[in-house]
Amino acid sequence: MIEKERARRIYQNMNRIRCFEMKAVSLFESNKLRGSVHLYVGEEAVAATVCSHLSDEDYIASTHRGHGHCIAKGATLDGAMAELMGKATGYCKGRSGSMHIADLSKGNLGANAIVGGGIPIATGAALASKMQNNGRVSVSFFGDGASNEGTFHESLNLAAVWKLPIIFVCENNLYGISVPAWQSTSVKDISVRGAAYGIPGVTVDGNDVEAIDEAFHTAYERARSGEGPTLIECKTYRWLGHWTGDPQPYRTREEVEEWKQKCPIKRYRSKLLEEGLFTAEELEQIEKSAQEEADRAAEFALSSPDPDPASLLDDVFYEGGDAQ
Amino acid sequence: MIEKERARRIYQNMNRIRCFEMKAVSLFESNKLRGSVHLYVGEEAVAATVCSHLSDEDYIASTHRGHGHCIAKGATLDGAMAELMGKATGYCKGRSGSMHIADLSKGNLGANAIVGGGIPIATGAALASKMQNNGRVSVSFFGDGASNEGTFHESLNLAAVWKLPIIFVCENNLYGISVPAWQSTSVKDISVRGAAYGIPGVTVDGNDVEAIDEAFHTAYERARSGEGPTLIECKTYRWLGHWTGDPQPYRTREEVEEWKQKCPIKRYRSKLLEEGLFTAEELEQIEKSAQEEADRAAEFALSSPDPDPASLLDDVFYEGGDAQ
Amino acid sequence: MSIKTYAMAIHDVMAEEMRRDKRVFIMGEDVETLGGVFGCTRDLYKEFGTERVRNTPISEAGFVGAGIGAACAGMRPIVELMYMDFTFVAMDQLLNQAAKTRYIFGGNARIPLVIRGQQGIGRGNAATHSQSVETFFMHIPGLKVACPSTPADAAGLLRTAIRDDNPVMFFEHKALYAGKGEVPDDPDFTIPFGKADVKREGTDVTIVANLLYVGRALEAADELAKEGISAEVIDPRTLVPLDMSTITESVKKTGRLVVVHEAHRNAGWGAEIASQVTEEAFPYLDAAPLRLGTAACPLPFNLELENAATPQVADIIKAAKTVLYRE
Amino acid sequence: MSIKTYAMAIHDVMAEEMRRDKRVFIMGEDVETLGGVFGCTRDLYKEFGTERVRNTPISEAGFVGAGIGAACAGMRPIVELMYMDFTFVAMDQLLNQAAKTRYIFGGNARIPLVIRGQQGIGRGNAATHSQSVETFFMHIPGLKVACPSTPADAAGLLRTAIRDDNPVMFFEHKALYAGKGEVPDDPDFTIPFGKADVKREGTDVTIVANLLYVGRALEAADELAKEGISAEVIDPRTLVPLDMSTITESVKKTGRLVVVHEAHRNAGWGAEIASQVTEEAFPYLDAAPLRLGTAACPLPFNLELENAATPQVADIIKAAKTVLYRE
Ligand SMILES: Cc1ncc(C[n+]2csc(CCOP(=O)(O)OP(=O)(O)O)c2C)c(N)n1
Ligand SMILES: Cc1ncc(C[n+]2csc(CCOP(=O)(O)OP(=O)(O)O)c2C)c(N)n1
Ligand SMILES: [Mg+2]
Ligand SMILES: [Mg+2]
Repeated sequence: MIEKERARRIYQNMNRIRCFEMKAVSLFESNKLRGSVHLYVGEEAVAATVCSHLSDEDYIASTHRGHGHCIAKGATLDGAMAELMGKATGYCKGRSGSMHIADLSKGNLGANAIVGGGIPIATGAALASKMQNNGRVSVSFFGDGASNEGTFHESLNLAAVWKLPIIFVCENNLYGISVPAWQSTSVKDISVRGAAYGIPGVTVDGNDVEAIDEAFHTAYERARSGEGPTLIECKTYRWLGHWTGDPQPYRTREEVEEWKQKCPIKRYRSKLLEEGLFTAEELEQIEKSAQEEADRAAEFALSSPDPDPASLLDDVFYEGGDAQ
Repeated sequence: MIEKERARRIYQNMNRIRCFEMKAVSLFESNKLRGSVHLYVGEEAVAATVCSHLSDEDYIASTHRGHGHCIAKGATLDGAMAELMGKATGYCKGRSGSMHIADLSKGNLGANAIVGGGIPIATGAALASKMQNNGRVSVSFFGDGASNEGTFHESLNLAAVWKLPIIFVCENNLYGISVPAWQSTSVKDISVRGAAYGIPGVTVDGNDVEAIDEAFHTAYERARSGEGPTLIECKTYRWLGHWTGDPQPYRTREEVEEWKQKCPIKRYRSKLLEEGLFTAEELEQIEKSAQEEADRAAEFALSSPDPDPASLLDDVFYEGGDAQ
Repeated sequence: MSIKTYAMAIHDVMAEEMRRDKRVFIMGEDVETLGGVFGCTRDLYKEFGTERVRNTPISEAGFVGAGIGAACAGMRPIVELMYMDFTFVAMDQLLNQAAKTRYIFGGNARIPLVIRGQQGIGRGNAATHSQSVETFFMHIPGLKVACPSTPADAAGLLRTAIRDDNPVMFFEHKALYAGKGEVPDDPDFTIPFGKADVKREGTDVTIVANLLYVGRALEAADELAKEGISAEVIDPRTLVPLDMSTITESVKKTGRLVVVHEAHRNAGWGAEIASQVTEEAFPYLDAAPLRLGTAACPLPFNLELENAATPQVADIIKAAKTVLYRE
Repeated sequence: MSIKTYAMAIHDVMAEEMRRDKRVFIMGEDVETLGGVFGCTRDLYKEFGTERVRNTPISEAGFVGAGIGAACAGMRPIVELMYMDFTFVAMDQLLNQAAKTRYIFGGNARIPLVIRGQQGIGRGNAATHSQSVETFFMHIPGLKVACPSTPADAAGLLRTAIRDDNPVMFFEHKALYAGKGEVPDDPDFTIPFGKADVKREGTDVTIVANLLYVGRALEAADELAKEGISAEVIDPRTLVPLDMSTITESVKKTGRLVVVHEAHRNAGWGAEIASQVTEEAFPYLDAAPLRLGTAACPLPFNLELENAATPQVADIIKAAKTVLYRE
């Protein structure tokens, strides 16, 4: 059983992510928000549970589907929503949008719009932690589709030979856009690929907070004790289209409905009530405040200014000298 | 036991490769030959045995260490040596040298100076064979070091999901230049990586013709019958430096000596005599004519003209129209 | 003639060529049931099956390389890259393998391979999904480079690309897909590579542009006309081979050159054109050629910033006036 | 001052900087016991251990990306690429990740990362191991680009690169490694980026060259002097940032420009220099700027062909005379 404070954080973050994303959808649909926005709805258990183990000093590298990781790793919904809307008050001053959102101050090395692009970067952060012997751990999130990119292979091998403190978390939501995993990925359980690097590989139900928690706990301890990386595959499902307006010819309505029945938030809610860790009122309070926070974030973002076009060429390079 | 004619071809080709390479070394040392020349001495059993199964219609894609594959796949020593010397009579008109030597007329898709660069190309040739349903098989040769490149991963996954008629032959000579496999490669037996693609992976003694033959035979049948790829790892050893003049600080003289005792040619020679398949005289004849062929090739190359500088811009593009 | 969108023109040529030649096939991410993220392969799998309209794993180096191998082995693959920015993950297969194979094999290989996909701004895709990367493929020899700006050019150039026995990089533009235009119905309609298109004749200044910027250059020319300035607008259509003579002749006539592209200005292909024109028509030049291109920063997500980063019609007008000393 | 080879200058600066700052470390293929294929890290592992002089698997995208991550997390990695041609297998990590991260993170990241290695002709390495690829990194913004032509420049620029808080592409040349020259002993000797070096003053023609071609340009200048032609030779030393004012001022004085580099001529960085000079100094130009670079074919193995493909001293002389109308 997960400790109460962490359980609260997990449940809070799942709800914050869900509310944030549904808000983003409605802003998109009313043309207040544009661009490529990849939604995490249905997969919240993974980010919320994994990040509940991490401190601000630990690193994550995320994906094109990055809001969930960003929020769970400590972002405010205000800054995140403002970034999605390209506002000056966003985490990246409106330059990154949804696909590249990052908050380095919380150890988030960024969403990454290049599939597989963030895996080597997370690996490098883990290398730094090992060399600095500072006990920090890195988590590399990526999808089932990404596990077929060369960077996946190169990074897992590097991390394994160097015994780096990193956990590779594959969010297998059964599709890469329209391509079902069976059509693109030569193994049913991506976790078996751990064997190719001599590291543990484990598959868990990615909609089950406690299953993720257990697997991640083991991997985290392994990483911290210098034994090296672990590959954890979380089987889950993306409820919404790959993009807003995706006609989704590649899957049936029934399949989607079935997975909605497996809602990770509802599921954990029942669990928490069952365990008697929280009362229904407490949980409703959490849900309500998540919703309020998302509403406020939308207002914040809507009322925020655009970046000044005169700032266009700022920050291409750091202008200071040697940082030492 | 291997059929007599194929056994002869294997023994011949091992000797042809050895004599060719030793000749190249001596030409290099007398400044008649320049550039990057990566020698295959000690590893001849792999190319000779694998290619003994292939017809001119089957494809191979080779590596920077490509003379052995080129010769075993049917190249004349004349054309190969002329190419190493950059002569107009070489397989590639002197443009490729050792590192990119190719002979498409024999199904050799080329040496490839980019480590891992040829693996996707061999995979594509296999895709063509499958689509054309012509029964051809592809072989992708690569080293232990190359098995850590992203292209290895992407190609094996592609070949597995598409069930392509291809055999991936990893020549594990224990080093990638100076880096021992244990330092760069997260698994002891690279063949275990087959599991990451749901395909068979097998490790054999790469200095043992019959062991290679058996594994390759199975893989070849599997490929031909539409069941898809196999990964075969051949453990072997490079006798000479990675380049001529390599100081080899990364390995001991003893280690090299030990492996020279395991000479694949001597070993197969004993085997053939033991089995009574050939007489000593017959084998000596094969050895002698290999040597003569190499000597003649050197003369041929030495007396061949350089390409005409006026041809510099020829062949960048094919100038004809639609090939149909 | 039929009226088609740019996307449909591409779609139809692929279908026609696949009907004509069974060696032609398509592979790429999401090309099957989804019909490609931009719809260029919509429903093709229904007619041609999923062997010839083949979904790939997300493994660009792998399947670009597979395209090379398949081309060497007698097929004529069309490889779709969802965004041409993803050439970066397949760069070795493109620049070291596809581009060089024929030459370094002594001419003993033909690689009838088309790598096509879209690039550019227009959908708020930000830094890694909005780049214009055609210049790279001009710098390293061995690949042909086509950049259609209209539905007809898309059709004619794509058919030429598919029938060419060399590797062709085919750059579409996301913001052009929905645009409509007339496309010849002739199933053999091709546009030869290396033949620039004079989109508008003029006498005062030559404007060279490609892809999205052909339209913007034409808009600028309309505005300039109102002020009595006659601009000639040229679309090179292919950068390799490059029809310099049409451009140079034009500048000999006008004495002034502006090149505008969405690729970054710095070391972009405009510099090559400007340099060649200067070399070949120096005595005719009344002003230094000017180049416009994307600013020296990654493309920002925010739309105002994106506009500030990329050349606008007003910038083209201003550049034209500058070379005419009318400012 | 000490006399050092170019390779030793690089070696020593890395050693000194690793002593000075424990965040600095080296990773790359064969950098440990072998000391790098070109000897630049020889024996460094003995002093600094194999954690800080770290052999990598042959996984360039992986370890270049790891360099980015390590830099974000407080280290200052020096990543050696054995050949800069191998940037192609790591291009996404270089151009989409390293180059863009700071900007798209709203300035909230620093990436003190040096990617160094050698390129160019000189060892018969043929098409995939002899290219000069610096132009690519000038086109996509976000990376600094240094190209030292002497041991002192190698030392001074590399120290600047290591101390810079931005990603730097550091291009060495294989044919320069054995060359010797004076190098200051000052452990803080740096050469600022963005400051061209006038290697030789002259009044008749400006020749801009980098890496191996600085020496060839100087040879050409010697020959030209014999014929009474006074050539000014300028090495830009860094392409990003680029010291255009030194070049433009020179051309304002001489009225003539030749740019010569080993990168392919077509869409090479010489076009950018020629274009900028034309834009900024048009009234001063007495002739069209000329550019020399490698021909539009892959680099052939055969030495005579390689020579035919690359600019020779005689070609530089000829170009200088052409812009002086002395031919
Ligand atoms: C290198 C690269 N190739 C392709 C794409 C286009 N693309 C964006 S998301 C996506 C699917 C990714 O699938 P997966 O890794 O399973 O993540 P999911 O979207 O399912 O979360 C693709 C193909 C990309 N962004 N980068
Ligand atoms: C992409 C790439 N990286 C690095 C190199 C440099 N290189 C040439 S051979 C070699 C070692 C290859 O090792 P392995 O694959 O084991 O083959 P072997 O040389 O042992 O036969 C390396 C690193 C290269 N040619 N290409
Ligand atoms: Mg997925
Ligand atoms: Mg090896």
